Amino acid sequence: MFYIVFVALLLLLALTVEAARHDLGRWNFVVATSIAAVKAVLIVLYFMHVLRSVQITKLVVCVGFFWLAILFTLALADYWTRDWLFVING
Amino acid sequence: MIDDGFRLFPEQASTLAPRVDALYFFLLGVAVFFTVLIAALIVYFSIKYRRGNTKVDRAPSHEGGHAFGLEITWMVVPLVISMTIFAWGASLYFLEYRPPAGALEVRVVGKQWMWKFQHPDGRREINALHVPLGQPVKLMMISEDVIHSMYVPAFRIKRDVLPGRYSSCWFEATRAGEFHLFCAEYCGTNHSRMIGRVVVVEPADYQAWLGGGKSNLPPAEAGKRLFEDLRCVTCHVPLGATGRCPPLDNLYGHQVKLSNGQTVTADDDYLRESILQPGAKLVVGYPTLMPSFDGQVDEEQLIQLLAYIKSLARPAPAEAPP
Amino acid sequence: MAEVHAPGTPRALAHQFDDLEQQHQADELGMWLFLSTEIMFFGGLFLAYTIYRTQDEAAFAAASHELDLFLGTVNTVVLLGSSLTMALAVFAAENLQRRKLVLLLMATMVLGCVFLGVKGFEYYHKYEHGLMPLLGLPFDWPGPSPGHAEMFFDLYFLMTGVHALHMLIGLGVLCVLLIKASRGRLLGDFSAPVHLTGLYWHFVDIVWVFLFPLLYLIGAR
Amino acid sequence: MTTIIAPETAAPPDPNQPPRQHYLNAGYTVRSWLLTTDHKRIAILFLVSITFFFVVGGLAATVVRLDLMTPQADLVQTETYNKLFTAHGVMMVFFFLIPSIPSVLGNFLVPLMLGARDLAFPRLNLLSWYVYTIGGLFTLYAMLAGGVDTGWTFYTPYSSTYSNTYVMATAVGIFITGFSSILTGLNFIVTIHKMRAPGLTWFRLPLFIWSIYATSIIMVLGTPVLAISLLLVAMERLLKIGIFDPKLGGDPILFQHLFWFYSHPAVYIMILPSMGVVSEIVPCFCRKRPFGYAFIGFSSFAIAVFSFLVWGHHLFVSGQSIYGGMVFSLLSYLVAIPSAVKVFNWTATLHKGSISFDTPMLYALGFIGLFTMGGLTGLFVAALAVDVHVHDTYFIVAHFHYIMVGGAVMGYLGGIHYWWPKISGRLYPEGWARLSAILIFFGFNLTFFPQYILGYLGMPRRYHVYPEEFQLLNVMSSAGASILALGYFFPLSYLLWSLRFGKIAPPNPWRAAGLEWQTPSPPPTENFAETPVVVDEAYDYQRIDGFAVAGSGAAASPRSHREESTHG
Ligand code: HEA
Ligand code: HEA
Ligand code: HEC
Ligand code: CUA
Ligand SMILES: [Cu+2]
Repeated sequence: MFYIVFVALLLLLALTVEAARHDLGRWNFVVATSIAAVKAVLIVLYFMHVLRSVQITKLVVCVGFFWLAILFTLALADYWTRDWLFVING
Repeated sequence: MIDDGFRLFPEQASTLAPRVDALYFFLLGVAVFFTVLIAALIVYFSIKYRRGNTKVDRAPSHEGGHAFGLEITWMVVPLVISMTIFAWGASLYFLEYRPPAGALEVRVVGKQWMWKFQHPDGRREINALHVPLGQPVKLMMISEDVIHSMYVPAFRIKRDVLPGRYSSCWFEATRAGEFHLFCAEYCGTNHSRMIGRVVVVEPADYQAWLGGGKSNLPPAEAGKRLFEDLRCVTCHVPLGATGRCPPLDNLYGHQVKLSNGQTVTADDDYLRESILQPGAKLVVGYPTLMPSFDGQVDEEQLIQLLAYIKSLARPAPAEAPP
Repeated sequence: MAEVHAPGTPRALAHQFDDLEQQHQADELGMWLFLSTEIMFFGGLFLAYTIYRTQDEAAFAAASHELDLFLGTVNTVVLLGSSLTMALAVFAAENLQRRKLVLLLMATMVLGCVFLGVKGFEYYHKYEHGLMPLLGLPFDWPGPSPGHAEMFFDLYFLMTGVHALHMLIGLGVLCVLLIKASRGRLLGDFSAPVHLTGLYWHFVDIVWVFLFPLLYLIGAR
Repeated sequence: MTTIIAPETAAPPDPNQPPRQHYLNAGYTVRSWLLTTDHKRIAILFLVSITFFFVVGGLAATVVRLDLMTPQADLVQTETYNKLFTAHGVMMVFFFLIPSIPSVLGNFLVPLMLGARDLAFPRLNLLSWYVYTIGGLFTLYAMLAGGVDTGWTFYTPYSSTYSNTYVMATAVGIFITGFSSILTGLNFIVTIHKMRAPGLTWFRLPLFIWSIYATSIIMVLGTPVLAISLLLVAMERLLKIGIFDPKLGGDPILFQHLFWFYSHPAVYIMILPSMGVVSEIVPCFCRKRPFGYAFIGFSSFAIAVFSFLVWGHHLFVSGQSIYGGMVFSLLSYLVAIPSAVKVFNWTATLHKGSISFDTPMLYALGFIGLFTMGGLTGLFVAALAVDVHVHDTYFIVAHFHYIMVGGAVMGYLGGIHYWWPKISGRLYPEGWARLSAILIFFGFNLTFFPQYILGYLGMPRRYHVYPEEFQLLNVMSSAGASILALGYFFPLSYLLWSLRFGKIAPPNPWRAAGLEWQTPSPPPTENFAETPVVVDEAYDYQRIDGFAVAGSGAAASPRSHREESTHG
């Protein structure tokens, strides 16, 4: 199993490097982070065998990433709306 | 002179002040109500159910469904009250930070530990701000070093003054007189001495005061001079486009297409960045030709350049008078 | 974390627990809680990165292209490989395979060191090219927006530096494990430290999995 | 000591028997303390250290208050003044209040309340104390070597570039101490999940445990973000890089986001444990089950989760997008609801209770009142337009002292008194204790109520010199502060006194429910002779008091079956 995961990770790595050779506009960013996320999930589930862990461990993993999402969402909520006022206000 | 008698409530000297105070009194009402409620209940229960009192009935009441209703009540009632406060506060906030069109624009530079002001006609002053009565005044502010905060308690306004970015606030004075002006954001040793006064005078007196000082060029005029002195004119002709450079007239407040596909609004911060870091946001279709003027112009000169560029602009569509 | 139940004592079970099952679950939960703090710790850096990158995508792309994609890719392979050996080491420890455990721990450490070596080489390269805006070193940026490019390199060194620090700590712990393993410990019921270190090591790997595309693969190359 | 000590529980010490072994006399060497892994001893280590930092922070506050008696700068120089309030804030927040209840009472009580022999990771627990101490010494060094003048909020770019004081050392000190918080929180979560005694289901847990659990969530998930933001400031200074430097396109407000992402939840780290203490004390001195157990419990969780969604309310005037401001204001009101739930439930618990007014209860009632006042002014400052006026004025100072001193410190003192017999095996002098509780209450209000008025008048905080018209209110505040200091001086003295001269405490002087009272005072090193089995809910005061409760508090206490099982 570990070997299969490892090969999958290498393939994903090749994919992401290849994708970076093409100009996909802002999709470059999306593709690169999505692939990274898939890799991370593989590592978490198999190498760190969260798949086999008890419920509470799974919960902690999810909570960790959920909190990260809170940090990003609310902080970016500020940055992305900063110049709205100007548009309305002139 | 600033009225420095003892008082328990601040003066109201701007159009905003009574409105903020109204919300404050509402909040005070809510707070007093709940404080008194809780305190009264504690005292009442403490007396009635004190250990020594053998006569009182302590048989457990049928909690359960009844208690659940109570719990819901004291969640919903505070929720409703607080949503009211939120909506009220938010609408005022929106008002506070949205200067009305046509406000008198005073430019403010904060630095450790003084306030520098420049009026639209060019007159400067330090640690004092003269403004006309009954006329909206917008402050366009930036800091040369750390974060400061412009605070005039009698007007109930405050806004942080940031390095590297413009911020603004506005007020309309309703009472002539002198009022405190404080720096409210801690900015180092003499933070508490970074104070001044706002002098509200009749509009006619304001005009007279403007005339009284030694004459400075209005910012837009000074900006025009700078525009020539700094050789901006070699590339940018004041009106219209050359082949090499984008036009600067009709720029402020409009949408600009960038080379990376994004669109931004040409606001103060954008113009400032275009001068200091021209490569950061390239206008689509133009080369990275413009040199950076970082270090060659200070904040006050930047403000003047901006004033000039803004003066070239025809009003943006959204800026149409209300 | 890892040294918490380092079996200096012959008993696998610490006095406060009732049975090994409870102890094992507690260990694992504790480690994951620790890792969730690490998520938030790196999260702050990633947030800073995201915000500054969106401010000036072009400068970040240009700066990113100064990084050596080949070395970056090699390093990713190396680190993924070390994750594999680490996972296998945990498996070996649980299944009482002492020799295998020792070898796999060694392999993990070697790969980890290779990673750090390559990283060090990259740092040196940047230093030589005046792209190391630390400690007041000169920073020559020919392209536009030198400010934002400098910010990219600040972030690059911070993020990879903090990551490398985590690697170093991991290597230190692995070193201790290796010594113990070679003395025939850490097997079976005593394998918890290997397991926990494994979790940590994989986590550090995951951080790199994100760092690599975010630092090396901005825009089209 | 009071009416509720049933005489038969206070077994007279038998002079012929060798003294009972307990955690305090298990060893007398320094080594036996510094290398202990016993959670109870570690709690004592923490108690000593945080008391030290409280006194240091309090002395700084004393000088601040003395200086503010006059509008001019006459007592200390302005540089010194700025260093003093920074030292005060840093010491009080990071080295006193955040560790206070979790590290002292939490450490001591969590295993006892759970019926466990120790925390899940005893060595980590000891490490937590060492880490805390090292961080504290670092910071103390910074304070003594030259001080820091950034305020406890370390706003950039002042802290990262302009200040030439000991910012690095302080940041590193707090960074290190952060690990202590993380380790403690982590330990509690694992312990609460995995080490509850048989039969101790979630809904039988004491509410103190719920609140400590919620606190731990915040410690674990919030602290690392503080760590990274301080690390960034330190790196900016050390490596001369410019993460927050506007010249490189850096944004000083990003620091504020990162800082408050931790520091807002951190204010709930400070208050939640106190709420837990109050939830223990009120039922005990009302002799009845808390009203709305589940609601109090879940509101702790709600506070912990919501607390992470509101940090931007510290940035209303900072240049944050006004839309961001609105979101954060809205969310701030949501976090007020669970606090309201708690206040109402405690008050309702008094209904039909059999209330006595021993010192812990006085503190608990004081807590409820002052927390309510502080919390309600939280509504003022969460209201966007009002905050624009009162932000960074003494209104804020009053708001948070009402909650942190009037609320959290009161709760802490209440808890210390409540569990003092358990911790020390001695009773404290009740008369003195009541007197100082009342003194603190009045001194406190005199100190901080005038600050609300000052704040709305517009006196900015962190001001060494201020306009003359504010003097009268400032003098009142300083006068209150001296009463307050006296009020704190008493407990410090008589608690120490009681260690030697206090009456021997019985296992359960309050006839309280809860596993911690089912073992002797002070508890033996292994906590319980045998693992207790729990068969009913917490706070079963009816059973303890027998059924003839109505009116007569002094009803004889039939031994609960729990007691029997542990004294076997
Ligand atoms: C233990 C500490 C603690 C706690 C618990 C709180 C609780 C709250 N705080 Fe406070 N706060 C601080 C410590 C704390 N705060 C500190 C230290 C600062 C300043 C930091 C600095 O700048 O140095 C600060 C600053 C601060 C600000 C920023 C002000 C500024 O700088 O401009 C705001 C803004 O929203 C705020 C809001 C709140 C709110 C809404 C709550 C709520 O959680 C309160 C909820 C409680 C109640 C509401 C009372 C009980 C309810 C009832 C009796 C029922 C009635 C209720 C309703 C009608 C809703 N606080
Ligand atoms: C847990 C938190 C906590 C606690 C307990 C306190 C306790 C006190 N604080 Fe506060 N305070 C803060 C947290 C806290 N504070 C924070 C975070 C700030 C913001 C800092 C910043 O702006 O960066 C602040 C700021 C602050 C200011 C504003 C300074 C300014 O903005 O310029 C003031 C002014 O009055 C003040 C006063 C006090 C007083 C009088 C006490 C008293 O309650 C203290 C009483 C305690 C003692 C006196 C020590 C124990 C007593 C004895 C050992 C007896 C013997 C002593 C004597 C006889 C003197 N504090
Ligand atoms: C060497 C030529 C050159 C000089 C000198 C120069 N500029 Fe520019 N400027 C350009 C070019 C080319 C662009 C378009 C590319 C870009 O956005 O950077 C530009 C863009 C701008 C923009 C953004 C315009 C838009 O449509 O968004 C502003 C504002 C500006 N310049 C102001 C100035 C000012 C003020 C000065 C003098 C202090 C100056 N420029 C000097 C070449 C120059
Ligand atoms: Cu400027 Cu404070
Ligand atoms: Cu807050």
